[in-house]
Amino acid sequence: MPKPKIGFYWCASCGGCEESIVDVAEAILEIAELVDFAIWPVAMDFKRADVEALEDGAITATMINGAIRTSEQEEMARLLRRKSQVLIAYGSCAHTGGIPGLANQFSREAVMRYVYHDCPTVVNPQGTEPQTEYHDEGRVATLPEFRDVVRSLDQVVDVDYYMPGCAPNPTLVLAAIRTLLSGVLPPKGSVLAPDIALCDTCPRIDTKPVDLEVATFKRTHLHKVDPDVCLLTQGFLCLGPATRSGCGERCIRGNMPCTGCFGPLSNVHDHGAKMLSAMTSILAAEEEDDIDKALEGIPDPVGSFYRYGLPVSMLRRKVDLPFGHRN
Amino acid sequence: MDPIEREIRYESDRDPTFADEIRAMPGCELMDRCIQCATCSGICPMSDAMELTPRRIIELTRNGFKNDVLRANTIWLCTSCYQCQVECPKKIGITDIMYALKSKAIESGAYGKKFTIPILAREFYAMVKANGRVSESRLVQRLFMKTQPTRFLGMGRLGMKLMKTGRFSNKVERMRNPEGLRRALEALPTDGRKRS
Amino acid sequence: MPEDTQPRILAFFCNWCTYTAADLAGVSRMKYAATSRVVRVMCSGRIDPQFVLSAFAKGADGVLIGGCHPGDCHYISGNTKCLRRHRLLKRMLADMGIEPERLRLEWISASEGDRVKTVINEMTADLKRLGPLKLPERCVAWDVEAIDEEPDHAEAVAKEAVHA
Amino acid sequence: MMTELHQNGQEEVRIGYFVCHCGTNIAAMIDVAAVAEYVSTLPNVVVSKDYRYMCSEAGQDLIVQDIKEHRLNRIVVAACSPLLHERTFRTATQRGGINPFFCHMVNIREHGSWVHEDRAEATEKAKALARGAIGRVKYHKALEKRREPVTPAALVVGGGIAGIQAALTLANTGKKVYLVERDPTIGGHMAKFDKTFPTLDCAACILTPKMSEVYAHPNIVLWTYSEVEGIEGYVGNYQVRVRRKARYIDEELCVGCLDCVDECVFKVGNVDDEFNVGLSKRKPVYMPFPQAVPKLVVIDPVACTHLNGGNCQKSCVDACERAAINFDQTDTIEEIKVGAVIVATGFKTFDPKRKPLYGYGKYPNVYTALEVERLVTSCGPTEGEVVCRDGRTPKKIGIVHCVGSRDHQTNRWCSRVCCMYSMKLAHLLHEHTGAEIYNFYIDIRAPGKGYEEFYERLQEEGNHFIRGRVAEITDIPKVAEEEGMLTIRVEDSLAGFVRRIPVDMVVLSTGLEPHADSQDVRRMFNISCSREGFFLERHPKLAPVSTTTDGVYLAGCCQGPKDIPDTVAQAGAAAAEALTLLDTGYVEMEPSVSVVDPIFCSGCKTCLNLCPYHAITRDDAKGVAVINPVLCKGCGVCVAACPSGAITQNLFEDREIFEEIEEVLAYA
Amino acid sequence: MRYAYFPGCSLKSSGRAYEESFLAVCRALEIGMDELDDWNCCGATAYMSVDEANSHVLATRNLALAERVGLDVVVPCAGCYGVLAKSKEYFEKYSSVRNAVTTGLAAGGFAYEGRAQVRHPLDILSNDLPPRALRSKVKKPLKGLKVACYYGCRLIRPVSPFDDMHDPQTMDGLLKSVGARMVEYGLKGKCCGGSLTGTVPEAGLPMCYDLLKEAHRLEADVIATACPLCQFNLECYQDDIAKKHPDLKPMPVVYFTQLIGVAMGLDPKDLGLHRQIVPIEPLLREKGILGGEDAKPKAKEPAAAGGRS
Repeated sequence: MPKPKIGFYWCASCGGCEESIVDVAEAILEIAELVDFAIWPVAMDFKRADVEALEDGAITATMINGAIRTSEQEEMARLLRRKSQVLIAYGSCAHTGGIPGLANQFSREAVMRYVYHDCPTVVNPQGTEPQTEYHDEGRVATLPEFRDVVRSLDQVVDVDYYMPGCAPNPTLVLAAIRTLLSGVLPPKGSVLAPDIALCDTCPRIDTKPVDLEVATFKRTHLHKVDPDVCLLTQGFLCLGPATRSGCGERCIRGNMPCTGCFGPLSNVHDHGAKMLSAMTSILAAEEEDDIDKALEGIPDPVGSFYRYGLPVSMLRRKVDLPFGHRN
Repeated sequence: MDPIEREIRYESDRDPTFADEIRAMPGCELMDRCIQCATCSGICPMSDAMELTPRRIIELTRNGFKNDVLRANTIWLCTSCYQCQVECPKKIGITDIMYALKSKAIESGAYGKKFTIPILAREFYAMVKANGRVSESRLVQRLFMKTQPTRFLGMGRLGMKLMKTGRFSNKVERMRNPEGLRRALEALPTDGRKRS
Repeated sequence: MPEDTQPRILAFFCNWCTYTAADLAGVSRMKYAATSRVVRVMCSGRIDPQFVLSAFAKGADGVLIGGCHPGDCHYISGNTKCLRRHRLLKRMLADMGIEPERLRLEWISASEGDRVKTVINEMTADLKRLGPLKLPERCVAWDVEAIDEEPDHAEAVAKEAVHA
Repeated sequence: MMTELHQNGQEEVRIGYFVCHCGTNIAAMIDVAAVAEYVSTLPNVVVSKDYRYMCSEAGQDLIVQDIKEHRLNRIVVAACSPLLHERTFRTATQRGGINPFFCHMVNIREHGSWVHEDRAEATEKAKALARGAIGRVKYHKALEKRREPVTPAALVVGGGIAGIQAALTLANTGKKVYLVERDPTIGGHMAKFDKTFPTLDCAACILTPKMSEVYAHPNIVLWTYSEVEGIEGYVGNYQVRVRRKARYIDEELCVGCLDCVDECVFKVGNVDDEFNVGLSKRKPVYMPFPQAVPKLVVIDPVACTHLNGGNCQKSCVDACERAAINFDQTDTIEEIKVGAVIVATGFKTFDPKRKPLYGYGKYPNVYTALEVERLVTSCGPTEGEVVCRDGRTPKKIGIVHCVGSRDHQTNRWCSRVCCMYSMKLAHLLHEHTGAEIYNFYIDIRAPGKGYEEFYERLQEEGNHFIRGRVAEITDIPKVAEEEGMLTIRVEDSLAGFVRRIPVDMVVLSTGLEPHADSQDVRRMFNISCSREGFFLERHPKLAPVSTTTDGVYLAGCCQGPKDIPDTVAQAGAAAAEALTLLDTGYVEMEPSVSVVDPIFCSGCKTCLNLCPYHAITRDDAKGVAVINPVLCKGCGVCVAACPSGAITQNLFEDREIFEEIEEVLAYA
Repeated sequence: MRYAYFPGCSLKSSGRAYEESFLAVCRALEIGMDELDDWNCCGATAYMSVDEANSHVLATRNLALAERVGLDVVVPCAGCYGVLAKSKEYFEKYSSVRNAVTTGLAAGGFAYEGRAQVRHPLDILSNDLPPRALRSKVKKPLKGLKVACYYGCRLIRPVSPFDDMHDPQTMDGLLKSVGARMVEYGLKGKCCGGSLTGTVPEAGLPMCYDLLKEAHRLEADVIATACPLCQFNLECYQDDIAKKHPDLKPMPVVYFTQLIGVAMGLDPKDLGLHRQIVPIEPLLREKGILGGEDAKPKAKEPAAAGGRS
């Protein structure tokens, strides 16, 4: 019986998810034994034509990481959807839009202007910007289109499972691959991580007082962080209470507050709004101006609460940004 | 006995817009809250000499009896001491209403030829328009000439004393350049009201 | 649909104070714009910021939260929690391009029926000036971009959505 | 998207929608037929009809029949405010055979037809609200009203006529009553009155029997010179802390013989006698008034030399054969459990110093009405002989109505009783002194039974009634007759001219206003108060003696100015309302409490400190939060804050509210 | 301490003594008073009856001048003070007044945003001076002088930002701190008849008579006022009133600033004492306040700047 085919592909991503697969260390050999790789651009030289040559559903499972920003990424996502039985949104970018999703706060022009003109380190006297077509003596070079909106994978194609995390940690990756290969699949649409928040397994939970109250939110780079005491109790914005566990509390063990990369629990409709509600409710301040003073420690609520999930939030994008035109 | 005049008022005696005109003036908008409690008449120092007490003036004004209101001497005896406005339990601007009625009376000329108070007001107005300031002595002279020449002669003794103590000067008080003020005072639309 | 021109306000009223005040406004036959849709909650502290975002996402042009005056809360301090959430939510919405007039928090006690009338009329006027938010239509337009087959279709829908 | 909404099991949802005409109240402004027609097209809707009076028997029967006939398992009624008839329609739903909480109300009258002027828009709004309700109601679960036992005892705060009447009515039904009064004696303001209008029967004759009945009543625990310090708990289960101020007298031993008062070092009173409103002095050890209940003396720590650290031979101690005086007594705190509270804290009179033009405090012969009550009563400081402060017996007296009332500078409201007690005082003063009495009024308000007749009687007695609000009282004479007199300048608005009336004595009929500490009292009992500061009843017509807080009732002038007949009637009503609570023995609590789902709770402790009722604790073994349903009041604060969405509030679940939002806005 | 100073028309003629004494007292207390450049008449009680909207423009122009020099404006004459204070309040309270004033002033090249405050000498001497500043300057306390302080209407009505509307005490307080004894003057806030004493004397003069009679009844030596119109009515018509009420004895009527000046030992000439119709100097000399030994004119102090127009 031919070995099942596995595919990896990356869209608007930083490559961290690709590395996390290799992080399983020697176990990669065990996987290599069991499967064939149909496509893995970062590691193997597969071309798009090779994938198109396969019949539909030839690939047992494809893990796509990275958000969808360009037309090419949309095409590849649709192509791999057709070609795969199981499509997994791998990592925060594919799962909830990830860090690239934060660009939904800026218009396409603003992004272009900054990257190709205003950025202090860019030297671009001619002011060239990427064009979708370029003619040079009869020859035409094309580039994919740079869309206005960053979207998560499931906003473009139908997704079977989600592997949360920025990037997902090796233990969960291995567990996922083994369950996939075992053929006993969880219900469609499941998030392949425990449906319980970090505090459940956080080593510092006992240092968290019963009469929890935050006087004012503090920035981690301005204060000394006590390595033993619950970070939220110290006044740092730790989003552990509102984020799925399964990551092994690696940030907290690194003495930094959780930033919510594993995404919301299943009962939550909008991760950012829920985090905001939880974190502000426990403030000690009662009057309006005291509350505002205590919240000065959260200068950028969108950045803090939608760090990995702006595209899948209810508002999705800064509402007054222009869209729908060709460059 | 004087010849019988009808005292009854028909609705046609009412001026329908009169109340609204007064109500539109700043300070006069709360007229309708009046419960006719008569505190204003009680506190008004001049009410013992008034043909219509302030309370009746408010009642007649809000019902539009323009002629009755403007013919009475009440509005002229009001020295704008504001006691009624301060004591009114319903915070009605009674003194502001009296001022509004005075300007209505001057506008419609509803007063006797020789009646001193409106004449003083118009003389005052004219002098401010001309010089931007008022010269008291000249104002008093012009007033008495126009209304009660005999009384002016009687004031002679007082006049002498004032002159001796330097409190009566014939100098015309005038602004350096009343131009700016004159333009300011003409800027507002007079909406047809006579400003004589 | 006459509905289009009128802004739509989703109002979360606390049962003990603002909802009762709105009833009082009704009993006193006060008149105000028919633009508000009231969702009753037991306390303004029950209003989850997710409800506010959901209201905007599902097409509301404005959200009004009504609660008891500080010190009057039937549950002692529910309104204080509401105020804490509101202060940061207001800032976050501003960062997401939603004008401040679209989310309003008002403390209205059970005897202030006229306040309900004034606030709703004021908010209706503000929202008429700002124009409709139309978030559902914008979302559709944002996703249309992905369907490559008919680019001009994408443009048409986008235009229509925004300038409707 | 990826969140799974918990479907409500597989049971098919069959909704019945009923929109009410409410006569023309709704139908006049909302096209109810069109709404019913539209709703019939919505999913899960089996029955959709409009009816003229849904809350009538026939309307309710309609629901019952339709449930049976069409096997309905959800009911939506679009009519008036749920605060009014939610209970009615839930009972009807239950009579139809399904759980009452499968019924949901939509408010299209108070929030709809009554407040909108555009029929089309009001109808659109009704359709949108209907669609929201239809969406929401499918998630409703079967719930049971929780029953909590009720402590069969009541607390009555305030020992005036209102508190006395309420306490007696309750105690006579066998219930235990704690009556707490701030002053050393009960009786309140009424004890200070001589006669009462309109029948002129003597206040003491009708009050003192009730006071002694209270003292003797086996079911009433009477705590005077005491104040409520704190109250915790909820309807049926209030824990109350009462501070019993030290009397420095042993209540068991003292028999009120007043020997100690006679022997006190102060031969003459050294402080103002509060009971006689300052007209006379009293000693540091005193009995408020002869018929005081309880019949005990009390030592005033402020006035007593010994208690102020001075040295005094304490002749009072020697004088008391029963050694009842005990200077070491300290305040004690009593803890009691009660099921209901009746707040009857009464009123205070307006301080006429706030109207300086009336000259109270500047001219000696200007009195307040309460002072005159004490002057004319036989057991008053002057034994009923009306003598002014400057010694003269008044021959002409002016009574000024509406002092402080109907006045935007001070109190905007009419205090309702001043016209009547002014007439009563006019009668008594005329009777005692034969003086000529002038009443200066704005409007004579004599609405009660026998009140107009009393007014007629006063007129026939020759009292002058001058319609005009007194602006100013002065002692500066303008004409000879005004020498040495107080002149009242007023416009006799019926005659149409201003008059100056010289009088010997002026009585200021001061209005009624809330106590200075009414805000603190209101916060303690968690009730709200109107803009003026009077406590707010739940509904002026439908629930005039209860408050928005279950188990707390109002009686007497603390709810608004009223005369004694109304106060006694209201006290009886408050007692009856409290009785229904105490007698049923249990109270049905709304099931809208919150519940933690241990599967999703990460034990993150966010919710624990948010609950003002300390209803949430953490089970450290399992590492999850647990809500005590008895303490939970169902505010939902923890639900909105729970970062995992692990807490749900019955009747206000997240999925229900999200669905309502989506459907209301999906309409158009 | 520096203020803009609005004299008003009366202080340049019948009320010159008020201006002289006020400026003398301010100089002695080192309070800077810069007369508003090219001020205009406030409109008093007359202008308002003719043209209500423009009366506010007229009054507020002076406030615009004060705003231009960035100082609060001090208005000694109670009449002018009442008009300016009321215009300022109605400017803030009524949009119709605000629009009229803004358009009117703009046409005249002026602008007023409501920053300049309207103050009165009684206010700044009672509240702005350091506590013992006035008392320390007293050389001749007014011992034995019984004063009836008369406030009149416009100082305390319809707006009364610095004193109690029903029982004003600032003038009493100031004169008490310079040694005078006060009488309980019940009519301190009653009207003096205003312009009626001139236009309708049979209605106006009885008002003055009541005030004078009450002062005599309380055995006051002098009535102190803060308004040139009240001073004129009470002092100059005493002869007319005496025709109808022969029992009326002469009663000196002065400005409170004159009394303060006397207590500070300033030159009577600078205080305009010589401008009295009913003389005050004999009374003061009799009380030993204007001392016998320096009854002769003292060596002239440096010519008093300003004030003398």
